[in-house]
Amino acid sequence: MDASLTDEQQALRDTVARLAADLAPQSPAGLPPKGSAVAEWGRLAEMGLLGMRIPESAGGMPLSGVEVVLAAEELGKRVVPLPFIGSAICASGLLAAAGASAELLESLSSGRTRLAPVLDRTLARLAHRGEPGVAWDARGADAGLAIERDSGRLVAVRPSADRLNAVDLTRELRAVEASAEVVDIGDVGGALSVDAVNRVLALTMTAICADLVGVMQAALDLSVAHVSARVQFGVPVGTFQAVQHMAAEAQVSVEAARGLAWYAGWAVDELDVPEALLAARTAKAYCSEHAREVIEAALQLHGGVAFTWEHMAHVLVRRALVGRQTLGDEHAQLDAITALRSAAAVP
Amino acid sequence: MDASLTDEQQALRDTVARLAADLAPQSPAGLPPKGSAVAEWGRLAEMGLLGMRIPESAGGMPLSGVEVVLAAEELGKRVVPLPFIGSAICASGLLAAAGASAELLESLSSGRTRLAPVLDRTLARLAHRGEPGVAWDARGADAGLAIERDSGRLVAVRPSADRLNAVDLTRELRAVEASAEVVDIGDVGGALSVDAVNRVLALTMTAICADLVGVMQAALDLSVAHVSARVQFGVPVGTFQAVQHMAAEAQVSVEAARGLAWYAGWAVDELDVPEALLAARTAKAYCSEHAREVIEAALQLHGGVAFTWEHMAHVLVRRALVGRQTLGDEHAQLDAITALRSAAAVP
Amino acid sequence: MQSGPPPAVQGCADRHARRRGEGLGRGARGENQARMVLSSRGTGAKPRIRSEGEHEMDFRDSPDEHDFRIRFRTWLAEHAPREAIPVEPDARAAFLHAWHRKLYAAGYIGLSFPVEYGGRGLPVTYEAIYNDELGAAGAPPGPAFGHIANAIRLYGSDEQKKRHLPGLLSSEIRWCQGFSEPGAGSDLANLSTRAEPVESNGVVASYRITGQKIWTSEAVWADWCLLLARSEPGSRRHHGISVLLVPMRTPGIDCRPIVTASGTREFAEVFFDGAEVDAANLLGEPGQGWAIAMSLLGYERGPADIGWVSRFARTLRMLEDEARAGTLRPESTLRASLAKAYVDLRALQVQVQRTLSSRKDGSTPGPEGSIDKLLMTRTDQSLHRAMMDLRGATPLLDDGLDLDLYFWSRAQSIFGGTSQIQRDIVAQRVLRLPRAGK
Amino acid sequence: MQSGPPPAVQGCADRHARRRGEGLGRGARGENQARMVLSSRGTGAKPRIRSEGEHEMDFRDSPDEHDFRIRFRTWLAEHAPREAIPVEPDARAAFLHAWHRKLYAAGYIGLSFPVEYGGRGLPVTYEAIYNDELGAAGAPPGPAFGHIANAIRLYGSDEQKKRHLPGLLSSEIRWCQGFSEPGAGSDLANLSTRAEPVESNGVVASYRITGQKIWTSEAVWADWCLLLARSEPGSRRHHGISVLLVPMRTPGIDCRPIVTASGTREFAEVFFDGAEVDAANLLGEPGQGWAIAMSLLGYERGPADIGWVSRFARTLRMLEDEARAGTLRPESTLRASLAKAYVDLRALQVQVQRTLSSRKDGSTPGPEGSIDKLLMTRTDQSLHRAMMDLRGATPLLDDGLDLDLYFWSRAQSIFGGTSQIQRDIVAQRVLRLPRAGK
Repeated sequence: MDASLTDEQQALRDTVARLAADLAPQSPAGLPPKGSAVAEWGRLAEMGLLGMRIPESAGGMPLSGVEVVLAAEELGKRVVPLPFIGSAICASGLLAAAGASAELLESLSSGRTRLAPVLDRTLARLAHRGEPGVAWDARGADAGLAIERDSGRLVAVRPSADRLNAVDLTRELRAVEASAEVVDIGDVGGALSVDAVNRVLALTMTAICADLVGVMQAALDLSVAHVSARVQFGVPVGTFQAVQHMAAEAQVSVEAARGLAWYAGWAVDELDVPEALLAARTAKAYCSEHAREVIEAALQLHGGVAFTWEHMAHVLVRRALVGRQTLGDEHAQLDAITALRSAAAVP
Repeated sequence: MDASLTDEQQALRDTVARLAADLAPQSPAGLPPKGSAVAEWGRLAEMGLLGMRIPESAGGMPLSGVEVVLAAEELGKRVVPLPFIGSAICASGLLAAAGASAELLESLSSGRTRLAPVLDRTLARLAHRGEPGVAWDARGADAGLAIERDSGRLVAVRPSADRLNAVDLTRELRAVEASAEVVDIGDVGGALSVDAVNRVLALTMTAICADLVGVMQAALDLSVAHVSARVQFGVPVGTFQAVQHMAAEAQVSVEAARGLAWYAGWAVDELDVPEALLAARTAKAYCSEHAREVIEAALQLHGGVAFTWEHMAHVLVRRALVGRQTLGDEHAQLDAITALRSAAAVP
Repeated sequence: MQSGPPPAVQGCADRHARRRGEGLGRGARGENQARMVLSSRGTGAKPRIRSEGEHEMDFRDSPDEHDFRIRFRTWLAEHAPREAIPVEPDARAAFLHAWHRKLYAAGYIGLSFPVEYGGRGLPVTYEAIYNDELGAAGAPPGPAFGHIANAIRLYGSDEQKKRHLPGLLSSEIRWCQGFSEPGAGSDLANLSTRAEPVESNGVVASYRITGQKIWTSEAVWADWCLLLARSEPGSRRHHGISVLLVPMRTPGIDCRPIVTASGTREFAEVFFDGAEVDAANLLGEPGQGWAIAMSLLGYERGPADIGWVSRFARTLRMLEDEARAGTLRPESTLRASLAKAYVDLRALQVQVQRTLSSRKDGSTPGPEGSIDKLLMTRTDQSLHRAMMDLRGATPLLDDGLDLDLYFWSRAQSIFGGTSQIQRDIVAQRVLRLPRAGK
Repeated sequence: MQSGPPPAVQGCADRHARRRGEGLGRGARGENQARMVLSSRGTGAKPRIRSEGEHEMDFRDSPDEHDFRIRFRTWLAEHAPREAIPVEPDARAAFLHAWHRKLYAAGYIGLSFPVEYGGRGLPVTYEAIYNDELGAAGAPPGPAFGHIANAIRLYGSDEQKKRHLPGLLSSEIRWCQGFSEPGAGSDLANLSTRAEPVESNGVVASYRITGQKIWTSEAVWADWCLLLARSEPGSRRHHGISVLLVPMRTPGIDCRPIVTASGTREFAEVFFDGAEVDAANLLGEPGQGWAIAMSLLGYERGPADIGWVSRFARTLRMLEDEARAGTLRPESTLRASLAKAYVDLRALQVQVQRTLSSRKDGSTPGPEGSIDKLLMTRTDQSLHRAMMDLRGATPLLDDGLDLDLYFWSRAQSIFGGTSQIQRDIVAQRVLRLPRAGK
């Protein structure tokens, strides 16, 4: 058993961190407008981040779930407004599992094509074609990716022209109507088994967990900097015990959330689907609950300034709220875990 | 609308407080052993506290639910080991509502007879005769009082000779077997309607709420005294902000809990049964949840010393834990309230 | 040895007997069914009637209170706007302003204020009824100026009260409150805005104001500002501070809206660059500013004084309707969350009733007000968390009122004094815990 | 302009490719089914095997670890006592003592300690496996002396290690730890127990100990005490403190049991009245006591070092069995509470795995250990609250182990340093927040 990162993994994390710092909006005013594709997508391709879940035979360079988690945390920490999870992890993962054409997969890993998974309107699960949905993490997406109810095959659909007024300012969500037009994006492969879909969903959930860990860490870092600098009553507010304890509790939550995300990232490539899914749901339950706790603590630690549009705090809050909900928050996960655990065989 | 006490009510509270201080165990070593009847029962009778819910025609001196609440809080605060709620409120209330003989009621109000309601083994509801139960608040009780399933009449039964090893050191609980012998205690009156039973239960629940408020207040008072006196790092620990904030939050809970208990005590005599019951359940949900929060905070505020047998803290914890559970803790009440509220007519 | 119960117990018993004799109270025998005529609605705020007369704990309305409640309820049913509150800031402000003027015109604002100053001269408990009904009707929020109005009522000269209160209560004249500064948030005593006395013939004729205020709500629409400033040059902490009533159109005042996290613009930064106001606009005495500020904050922290309770009741009522319609999420950990919100709201409502009852004699909020503020914050935050959870993706797909309410609920533990400050107050001034360094 | 991915990414990809080439990892195509043979049990601690060889993040057991796990599991199935742990204090202590000796004799204690001192010389991660299996088997808790043993391992002379560690690990010799005093709880540096150096021919020959210790666990059964005392007369705070290894049968030591809130008697007050010990019993250097104490507390706070994780797993496992049997309460707010406890426990287990992995190189716990302690406390307290809630009246009608576990869970935020102290440490030493007065 070894629950620590390798030197390469640490180096990968640092590399992605530098890229994320480059791509990070420095203030809410610096956020790309809704509908803007953000050209920096190519830089993720150059770094190999878009082919992480695409076979080498199709131009990808497979990396493990742990690396996905490390990259997603760094991108989340800088609220990078690019669809890494939606296109490079979820959509690419689904297409790779379905055996899509090398050409299509290569256009994803190279950054020429972006696809967004279509979730149902509760954001809780993948949508079937023909039901109203939401193209999730759809910035610059050429199409949404839904599942045909009968055949179990993937199908690309065109999101509605009207953009949703979703609360996340960094991750774009677009409406997909029940009558959404099918788009030809090439050979999307064959039918997906339930297991295959679940393994991709487990990794997607886990990547969202890592994104939430990044957001929590950013919220905590901002808070620590703020309370160290902000003076009231003649002292930095960070000297008050109530302030220190709030920050300390947030630190505990962030560490524990990170551990569960690492474990789930490892499990997705190493364990059977039911176990990988349990690991992902466990992480998602924890990260969803604690992401909200931590961002709420960060708002409190900042005081009034966090409630201004110009401050990054609300950008973090908004990303966390949508991340919580996507593929199920703690309420949904706990019910699912209850079902999984009570079905478990007892020796 | 006037939510404040009258001068008489304040005087009554002070009077009961003085009596309770007299009857209070000063330390765990001063607690009466299990099975001891505690002779001071007569002093409650002298003060009129045993006839609060018995008609004047039967030797009682009826007082309102608010007065019951005031008395119960003071007795709870001093963890007085006498069955005020069990015998004087619940059992007497049931018998009065059933139209029991004046002779029986008078023997209750004078303190000659003590009766304990029999609850089911989950402590959640009144037990029917013939099911295993618990005679609740049974110190010195001559018999337990259960309900005949078919007739809806009260029936006195004999608790088992074996005493339960219950955690509350002040309020005695005794097992009642399914085959418990029926005891003749005189004319117990006729059939009780569901409404009549529910009104008595509403008051009993409310009195337990008031008892919990008293326990919370005692826990907070002890904590404030301790942290003001205990010196660590060269200062009273009560100067630390983390300590102050824990105490302040406890104070908020105690005040809010007290308000809901007052309201429920008022409601039991003034509103229709469903509303009186909703008020009681609302108070019980709040008091059950916050009693635990407050006693846990008190343990923390005391540090190690609270975990010694000699300290009163665990006596408070034990009384609170059983009070929480009796007639339903917050989990039970919230489900019941959900049912009551969702059934409510909407204009 | 004593025989018979003590006088206090006997007194309570006599009263209880009288009450039952009068046919009041329901007791175990179900007396007096006829008086309970009105059906339950909203959050359980069933109107109840009690007899006038001697003081007695009674959560039921007196006949006069009951008449008022029914009149207001009937009026609301007819006049409360049914349309959604506009989202665009100016439209929103105009909409609410019109609503507040309408409420005043119908006689429902300033209930506990003296008639001579435009109020209704009613006991302070009527404010609770007003809050109940406003919330139960799902009406838009009422005006939130109780704290400013009470500061003027308590500290103003008769002339100031006559001049300002009627227009304030009627919403004809709009007010804002200039307290917080960039360097004085939780630490209000650190304020640095100066109001330099300008003497003429040896008397202070005016004050010249220089400095910056922040988080001034409604400042962009306000006609007047109740301003806290340092009037004694060189003074420190809570000494040498005064309150001035400042016309917002005074030259040298510049107002820049703050866009909030949810995109609204009800707050502003207000810059004072030598703005000069007449010395007659001093509220209270020179140097009395800190006392006035503390008194005002006591009201601002009150759940009823600026109408929070009614807003929560409105949200809960809407959620309960949605629950009945089956549109909320079904997860097991959410199933009891409305019952929980109901319990929390009832705790707050009863606390408000107790606090207002204790203020019937005209007393003003003390440090105990911080208990109410903390309780209100708990209720606000748990209610709006539950709202977000129960509505699931819906508020996330449409950035609007729900997110705004959620942000407000988080800000509840900051504005009017952070929860940390409130807990300090409760610990040190209510529980009398020792202070550090003393 | 760069072509191809950066070396770090390429490095990870190469490793991943190698791993898949070796038939390890399952990937989307379900390779390597054959290696996953063991069924799930307990709290999800499914044994997993990984290849030996280069370092790599892998929560699966190495083949050696796997063998150890299976061996221990098999042994536990046969040897773990099935009877309930006795409630009576002396019987309980004797029962556990016998169990600990049995565990040692079978080779399962002191796993990460050097062989020469009676340990097994295994990597520290074996402690996690031991904890997993002990908990999953529902076996009685193992010995909780890891912190004492590590202090002797790290600071003892070779002679002291050889003399004391084998007997300690085997439970032949029983130890207690004399730290807390009536006036030195959270503020340990305030300790006043004196160990006066007694010189003979100009060298310190012995120490004469006077003072009182409190909350000394297992003191009544202990043969030795690891004692913290002030050895430099007149010293203050954390200066001038030393650690002595004191035989409990030394004249001048009096031990009075403390009866706890749940009626148990595992703690004692220990009174020292001039008890004299040989100077050879000094651990480390004179004046090094504070450093040793901090190091020891780092271990005491570790969830694995004294076996807490396994106890929680045991409780959860029992509750899950009861849930399947349908004997727990059904209220909606309780329905997901075991799932919640499972999530919390997994968070703790993974945290322990990460912490132990970071200690594989022999490094000792730092201030980050306070994070683990706080996480453990959360898990402990929420788990045992859930236990009490789910079992309802049952633990209330029979004063016994459940109430004891509940009290222990509340004490978890006190012993080994209160949660307030832990949060101070995390804030100031991990997050580097400024300290008051600096």
